[in-house]
Amino acid sequence: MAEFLASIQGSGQELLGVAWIPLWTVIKIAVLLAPLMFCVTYLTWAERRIIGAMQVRPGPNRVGIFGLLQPLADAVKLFVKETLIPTGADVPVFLLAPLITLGAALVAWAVVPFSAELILADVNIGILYVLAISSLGVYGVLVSGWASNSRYAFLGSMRSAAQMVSYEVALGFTIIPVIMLAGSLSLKDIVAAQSDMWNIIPLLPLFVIYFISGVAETNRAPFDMVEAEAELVAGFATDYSAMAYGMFFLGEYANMILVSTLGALMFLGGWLPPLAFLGFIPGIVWLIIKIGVLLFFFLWIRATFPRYRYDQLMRLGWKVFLPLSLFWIGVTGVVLHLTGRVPG
Amino acid sequence: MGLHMNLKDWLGTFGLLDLFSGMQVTLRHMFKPRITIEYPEQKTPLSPRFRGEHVLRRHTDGSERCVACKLCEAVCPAQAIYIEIDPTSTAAQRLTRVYDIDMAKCIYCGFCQEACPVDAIVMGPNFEFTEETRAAMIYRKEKLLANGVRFGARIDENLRLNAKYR
Amino acid sequence: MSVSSTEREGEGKPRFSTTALAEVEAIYARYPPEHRRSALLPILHLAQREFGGWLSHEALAYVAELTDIPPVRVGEVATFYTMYNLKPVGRYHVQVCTNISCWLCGSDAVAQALQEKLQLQWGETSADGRFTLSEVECLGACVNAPALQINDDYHEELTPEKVTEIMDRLP
Amino acid sequence: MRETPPGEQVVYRHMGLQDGHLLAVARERGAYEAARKAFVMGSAAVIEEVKKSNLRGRGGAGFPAGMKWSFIPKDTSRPHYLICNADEGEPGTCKDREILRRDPHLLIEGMIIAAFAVQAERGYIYIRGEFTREAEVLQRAIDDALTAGLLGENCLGSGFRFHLAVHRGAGAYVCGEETGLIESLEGKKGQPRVKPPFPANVGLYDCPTVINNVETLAAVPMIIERGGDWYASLGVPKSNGTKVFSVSGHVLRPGNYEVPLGIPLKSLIEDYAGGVRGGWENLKGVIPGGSSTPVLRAEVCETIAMDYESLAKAGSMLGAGSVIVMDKSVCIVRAIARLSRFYRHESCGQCTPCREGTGWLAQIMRRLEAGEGKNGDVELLQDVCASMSGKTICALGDAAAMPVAGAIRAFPEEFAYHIKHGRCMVG
Amino acid sequence: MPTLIINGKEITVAPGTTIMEAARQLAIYIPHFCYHPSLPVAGNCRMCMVEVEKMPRPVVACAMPASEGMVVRTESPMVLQARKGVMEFLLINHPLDCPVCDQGGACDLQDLALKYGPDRSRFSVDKRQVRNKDLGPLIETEMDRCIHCTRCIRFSAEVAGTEEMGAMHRGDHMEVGPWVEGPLTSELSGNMAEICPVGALNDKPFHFQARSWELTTSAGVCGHCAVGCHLRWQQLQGQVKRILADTCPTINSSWICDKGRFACDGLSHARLTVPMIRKEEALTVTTWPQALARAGEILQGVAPEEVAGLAGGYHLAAEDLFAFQDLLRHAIGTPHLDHRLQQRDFSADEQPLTRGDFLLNTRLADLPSADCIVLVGCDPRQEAPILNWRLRQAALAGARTFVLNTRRLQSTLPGLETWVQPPGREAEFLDQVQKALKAKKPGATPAARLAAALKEAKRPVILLGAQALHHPQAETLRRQGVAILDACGALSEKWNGYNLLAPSATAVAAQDLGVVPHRGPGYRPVTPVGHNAGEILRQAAAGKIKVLLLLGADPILDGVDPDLARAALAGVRVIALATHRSPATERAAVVLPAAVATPEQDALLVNGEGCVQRSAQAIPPPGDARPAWRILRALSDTLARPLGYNTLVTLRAALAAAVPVYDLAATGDDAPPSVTRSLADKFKKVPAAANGHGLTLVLEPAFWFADAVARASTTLDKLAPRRQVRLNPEDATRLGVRDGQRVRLTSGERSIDLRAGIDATIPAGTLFGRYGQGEEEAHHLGDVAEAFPEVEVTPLS
Repeated sequence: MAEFLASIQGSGQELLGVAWIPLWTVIKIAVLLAPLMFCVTYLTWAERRIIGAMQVRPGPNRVGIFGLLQPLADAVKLFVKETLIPTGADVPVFLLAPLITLGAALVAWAVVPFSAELILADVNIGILYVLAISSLGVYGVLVSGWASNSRYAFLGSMRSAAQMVSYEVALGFTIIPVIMLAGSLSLKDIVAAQSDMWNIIPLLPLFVIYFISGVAETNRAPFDMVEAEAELVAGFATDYSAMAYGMFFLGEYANMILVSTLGALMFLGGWLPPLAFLGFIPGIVWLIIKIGVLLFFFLWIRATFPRYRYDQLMRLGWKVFLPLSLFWIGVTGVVLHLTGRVPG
Repeated sequence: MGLHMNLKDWLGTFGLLDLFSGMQVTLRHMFKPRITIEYPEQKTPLSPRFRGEHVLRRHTDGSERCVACKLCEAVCPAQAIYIEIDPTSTAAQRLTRVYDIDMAKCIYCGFCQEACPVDAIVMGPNFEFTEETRAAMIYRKEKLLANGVRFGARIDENLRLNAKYR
Repeated sequence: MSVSSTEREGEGKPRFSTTALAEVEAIYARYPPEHRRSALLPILHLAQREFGGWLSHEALAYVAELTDIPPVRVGEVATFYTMYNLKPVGRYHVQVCTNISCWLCGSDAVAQALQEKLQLQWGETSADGRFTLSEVECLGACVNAPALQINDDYHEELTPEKVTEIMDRLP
Repeated sequence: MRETPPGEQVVYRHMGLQDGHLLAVARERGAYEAARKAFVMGSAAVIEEVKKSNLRGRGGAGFPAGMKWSFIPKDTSRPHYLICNADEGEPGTCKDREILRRDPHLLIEGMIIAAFAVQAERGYIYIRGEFTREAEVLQRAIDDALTAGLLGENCLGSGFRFHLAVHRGAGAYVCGEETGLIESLEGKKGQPRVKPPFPANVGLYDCPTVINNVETLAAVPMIIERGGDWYASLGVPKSNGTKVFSVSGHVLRPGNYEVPLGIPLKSLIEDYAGGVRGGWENLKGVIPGGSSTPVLRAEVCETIAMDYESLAKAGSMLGAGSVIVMDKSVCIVRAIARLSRFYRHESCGQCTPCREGTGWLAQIMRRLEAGEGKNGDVELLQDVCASMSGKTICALGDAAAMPVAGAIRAFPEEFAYHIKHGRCMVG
Repeated sequence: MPTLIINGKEITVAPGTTIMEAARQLAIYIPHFCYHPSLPVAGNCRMCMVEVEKMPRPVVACAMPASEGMVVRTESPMVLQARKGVMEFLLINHPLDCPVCDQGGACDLQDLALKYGPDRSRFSVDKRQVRNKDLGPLIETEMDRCIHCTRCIRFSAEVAGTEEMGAMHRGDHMEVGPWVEGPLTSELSGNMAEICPVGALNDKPFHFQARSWELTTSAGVCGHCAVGCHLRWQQLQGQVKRILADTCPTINSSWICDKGRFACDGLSHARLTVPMIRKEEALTVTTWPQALARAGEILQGVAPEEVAGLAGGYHLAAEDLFAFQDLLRHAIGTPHLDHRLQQRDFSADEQPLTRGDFLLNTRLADLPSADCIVLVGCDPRQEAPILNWRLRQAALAGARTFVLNTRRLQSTLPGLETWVQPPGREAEFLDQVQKALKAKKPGATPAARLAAALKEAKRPVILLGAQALHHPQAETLRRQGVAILDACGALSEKWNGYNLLAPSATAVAAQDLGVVPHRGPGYRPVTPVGHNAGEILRQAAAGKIKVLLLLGADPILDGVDPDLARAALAGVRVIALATHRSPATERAAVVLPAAVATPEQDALLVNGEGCVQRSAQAIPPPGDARPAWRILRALSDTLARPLGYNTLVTLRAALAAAVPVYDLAATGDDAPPSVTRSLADKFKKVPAAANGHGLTLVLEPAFWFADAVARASTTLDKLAPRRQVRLNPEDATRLGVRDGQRVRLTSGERSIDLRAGIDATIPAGTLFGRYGQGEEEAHHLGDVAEAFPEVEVTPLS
């Protein structure tokens, strides 16, 4: 694999010289994004089918066999629809907002390793980067709500911002023990650090907090107060239509996959096989399976639980998850100190 | 969350057992057979009392049943029915000259067929009717009588089945 | 019982004879002068006797005119009482009581004997105009049941044989 | 007339007289002497005497005659009228006919006394239309009395003015009802009037009117002659005096028998009417007071006394005293069906319950008799009877309902048998 | 004054009051069918049974008089049980055809069946079937539905007085109906359909027209005669479908006549709906501005005195009449206006008469208490049926009734004494009466008998009718009437027996508002005095009057001399404000379509007793038609002299200011109008008809065709033959005329062909014709100058 990539790189540089570097970057981005976007679109399909199944109904089954062309149809629909811009909206900002959301969701992928070698940009502070970028996503929501010049949208965006900021704190604290265990901010190292034991085992409560915070962070049910069709008529996205709305949509699903991927990397041992003798299966397959399992949980939760009340949501974030995760950081530190396994 | 929580509840909450029992339900349902009826290909059975598109019935000898008593017009809560008495009516045969139902106004409450003393206006089994203009939604007497012929057998059967409850 | 006005147009309007008119005066004399209407029933009896045992529409119209009573009131009275015949009757109006006392004492057999003898059903008049056979309610001769009345005369304690004989004896 | 066992007789006292309808014969036996006595007594005393006698109306209702007379207002300028009800129409009754054709002067004398008592100047005898011959006899008697100065401007030389006339009905049972009779007498349909006002105040020609039955009026001369106390001593308390019973049906000697009130029914049938056809054991039931009274079962007939109170207690009525005896061969359902047909025929049609109810009863009874009855028909009959009785203008509604309701009460098994088997129990 | 308790409420009532009436006073409803407040009690339906404490059986509330201490319960279980029984009996033979029954939805039986009746029938045999009876073109019968309540029978006997309905047979075969079938002779027959509690008798023209619940009902006043009955119009989609009586105790109680009830279809036939002007000899449809401009042009093209105005007799509101005289007098400036087209004797104009001289001073509600009624030239049954009913009430209560007329009346007044006088001899008779009143020994002549009756009477009434008003000696007859009553002392405040029956529904208003040449509104004299109706026509024919403004009037149809009218209309330009097409509108230069005052506009009407009544609009006028006063107001604008009001409110204010009795807000407690007393002057004998072998022609108003709406009604058309003259059977035999045969009538140079009717009420030597039925009628032979023309009758084969 590495050789193959290196050979392409080599021959490319030969052929194009300096121009190759940006081209190669674009190619890498494309190679990463294409399947990602594919996954995002089919995640919507999967969601509808799975939730349908849980509700004892078929789900989309009209477009294509098993409704497999449904995401395509949706995409076409979103593309051909008119992008409405509300009167009084701040047009540039209004149009910028979905781009921010989607952009932030995609940019984080730059540092995500798919295997020991397969990584777009192997940054040694990868996890820090991911946290930083994902924090940016809140701007898209905030800006969209403000730019729409609509009460519903504004309220929705305020809720969303508060929610995302709140849970980001808990999310951040759940990652610290992982870093403490790995002794590195590089995702590659974190995975590597789990070779004998997945982080989920010592850090199970933190995984749970991480996952729930992740659900909240991505505004998914049961924490989808942001959209809240019943009260806020789709919240911050009230005034968005067509592809602009589609971008929020894509961003949300991209974020879901991102959170799942990070979860898999940080707690489930990334591309490592569950048992050593299964090492013959490529690591990427393991990773995809683990991501898939986590995504399934996302959908499963949505199909199961009713929506939280906003004050409950905030209480959970600040009064339960934050102290709990802080407590666990302490526990982790004490354990590491006592066992003498504090990484260099 | 009070201090008097017992251990079992405490474990249940912090062990997320409640959540998992809920998720268990949804998961179980995922593997159950689907109960959806896929409408155009599959259809549900209709009750004999189903209130679909209106029909005007005729007697077996072909004469119109409606005697222009206007009770349906009077009872219609949506005021969707308009009737004019045929001025050539006699005591022996009283007929309508105009019998219009505005299907766009109709709320399918079925009062008209309840009010009808001669079982002339009946709501038939047909629910698959659409028109492209509002004008076409105003059903004239001819259309209603034609419906009566079209769904006559089913309606007779429905009335027979329902007779003992009336 | 009413007829259209055209049906009423007939020739030979009935009129009372002078003796009958005198009798009308005698009838009037029985009642206070301001209540001459009381005479309607007796005058109708008289008219029935005068006009061949029954009261035609013309006869009733005549009575109405004679007594100055609105025709509809005369019509009401004539149709109310059973003894006013609104259809022609035979020379012998045989009226058989079939009410309870007579029935207990065998009026059924008497009636059957009569019907066979006269070849008439209830309410029919024989073709020769001789007999009309009627079923009537109690004649007030219950202790001498069964009874029948032929015109104004009672015949009591009848048996099938006896009625046949009575019929035969009629002139 | 058949031979009558001896007893104190009032209205039938002179029945045996040959040509009793002739004035000469009547005067021979002392007719019009009571009237003469009455003129001497004065009208108030006459009313008092009749009140004392407790003579009750013999037409069916049994209302005390003296009381009725005293209701006539004294202080009115309107003329008063006296009417004799001789419209003997109740099936089973033919007691008055005997008086009318054999002793008309008794009636005329009674009417003179009654008219004098209530100060009536005109009297009418409303005789049923079928009684043509009786009307002729009566008319002749009146003419004779008029010629003899017993009637007219100066009755018996007393200065009292009384004109009497015969008015023939024309075949309507309902004219036996007093207001129906008045209407008929006024030349109208015999439709009974709504009461109040009662005829005592607003009667014939809207004037005060007394209406009495033939038998009641015929008893008056004797009461005046012998005194009210003597009459009251006959019979039993509350039902004083004598009564003519017309016994018809399945008895060996049907006929009119005048006996004191309170006589046991069994005695009336056995001793007077010659007994039930086939013996007392063959008795099925008796209608004690004419067609409109409820039938009595044979067991009841065993002990019942013929007076107003005893019969009322037994759920029936004395009525006009028309005893219709039925032996075991009689189908009660058929008998009642025949009566229902009669009432349907005789309903005047004026008020709703009677007009529609008599027709309906007759239809149901016909159906039952023909064996086409249905379950529930008996209850329906009872309902219809209940809806009729007491709801009509006159008593005809009650009269039509009572025999049906009474028969259902007395012979429920016959009705049940008819419905269940579609035919009669007896044959 | 017994006090009784009904359902716990105590009430004290007059002696003789029934429980039903007491309950009505307490607003407690007791269900009933046969009971009707205006009819005698029958007590036969047995629906109104109530429970009275201490009485063993339920009693009928309608017939049971209230007595002291009665405790009545109208909804106790015993009562409900009894009612349920009665309801079941009523329904067993009543057909279940409510869906096609015109009564359905407004049916007592239906309502009470719902409340008290059983929900299932236990009657399993075939229902009774009754043959339908033919009652003529006004009443539809469905005798199966009859419940024998006898309301129609009692109505016919007591109210209508024609005794046509009865109940034949007895028991459950009883059939209600007439003895002789055919059109009912009563002029009140429509009320039978209205009071029928079920659908047995129904309004025939309304048959199958609509269901009762879809009709919109509005109350108003009838404009067909001078009685002014209160009625209810029931309209559907702008068309009056049916008219019902409204209750007004002082005027019509709860009855209305057949004309008022059945003429309503005339509102939609032969109507003028668009303005028209004459262009090239033909009437052409135009717009309102153009029509008004044309009218203005015509009016301004002549001198004011060359304009004259004639108002009609019917279907005009007081507002219309007021605006009419205002326009003529003030905007145009002419004194020539009148409304009395049928009057021949205008000598009364010289007298200062006032309101009381033109009214029914006794008032309708007090007429029944009169004890001697003298009708002079009046056929109340024809002219004002409800007035006739009031007179009948008096007669039934014992009043003596007399009529002085040129023919016998087919009257419903019991004991009516009739003196038939040859035409023109009425005044002589009244003169004899006056003499007899003064004489010590009156003798035994008819006049003396009448005088004696009048002298005896405490509350005598003289009623002058149409024949007296249109008489060539009208004023003489009127004065004689006044003088006779004066001699009897019957012109006092306590009892005023002088009654003049206004010849039409607007006559009193027209007098009040000065639509006469010699007086302005409020009986104020005006100068100069203009021409009266007869004179206007003569001046028009002579060319001195050049423009004629007609307000609902047609001189050819309504006037006494159609020939003169034709000549007049030929010579002038006519501006016709009219509701219906008529000969006059055919000849008009401008036709302005007007609304019929009632029910097409909010109108004030004044009835014969001078009572000002407001009638609300029930239906919109057809097409472009407008209320006449609005047209007149618009016309005044084109003359540049606008009338001083532009809304109904300001117009009514102007009206009330001019004539105070028209102020609806006023309390109305001013003194009753008084009658002008004048000495009876010497009367002239009317010239006797030339003593040939002709017949004397007498003209009467045509009851069924008196006004435009009635003329246009097809329903009324079925009732009475048009184009008919009536003559005595003897004359008919002498002349060889059969009933219904066509005859030619000749009078001088005029002749006309008509149908002859033989009528025994016509005295020998006279011939009776009618005004107003159509153009070619008997009054074509009339002549204003010659009062009673002699007519030769020749039968045509």
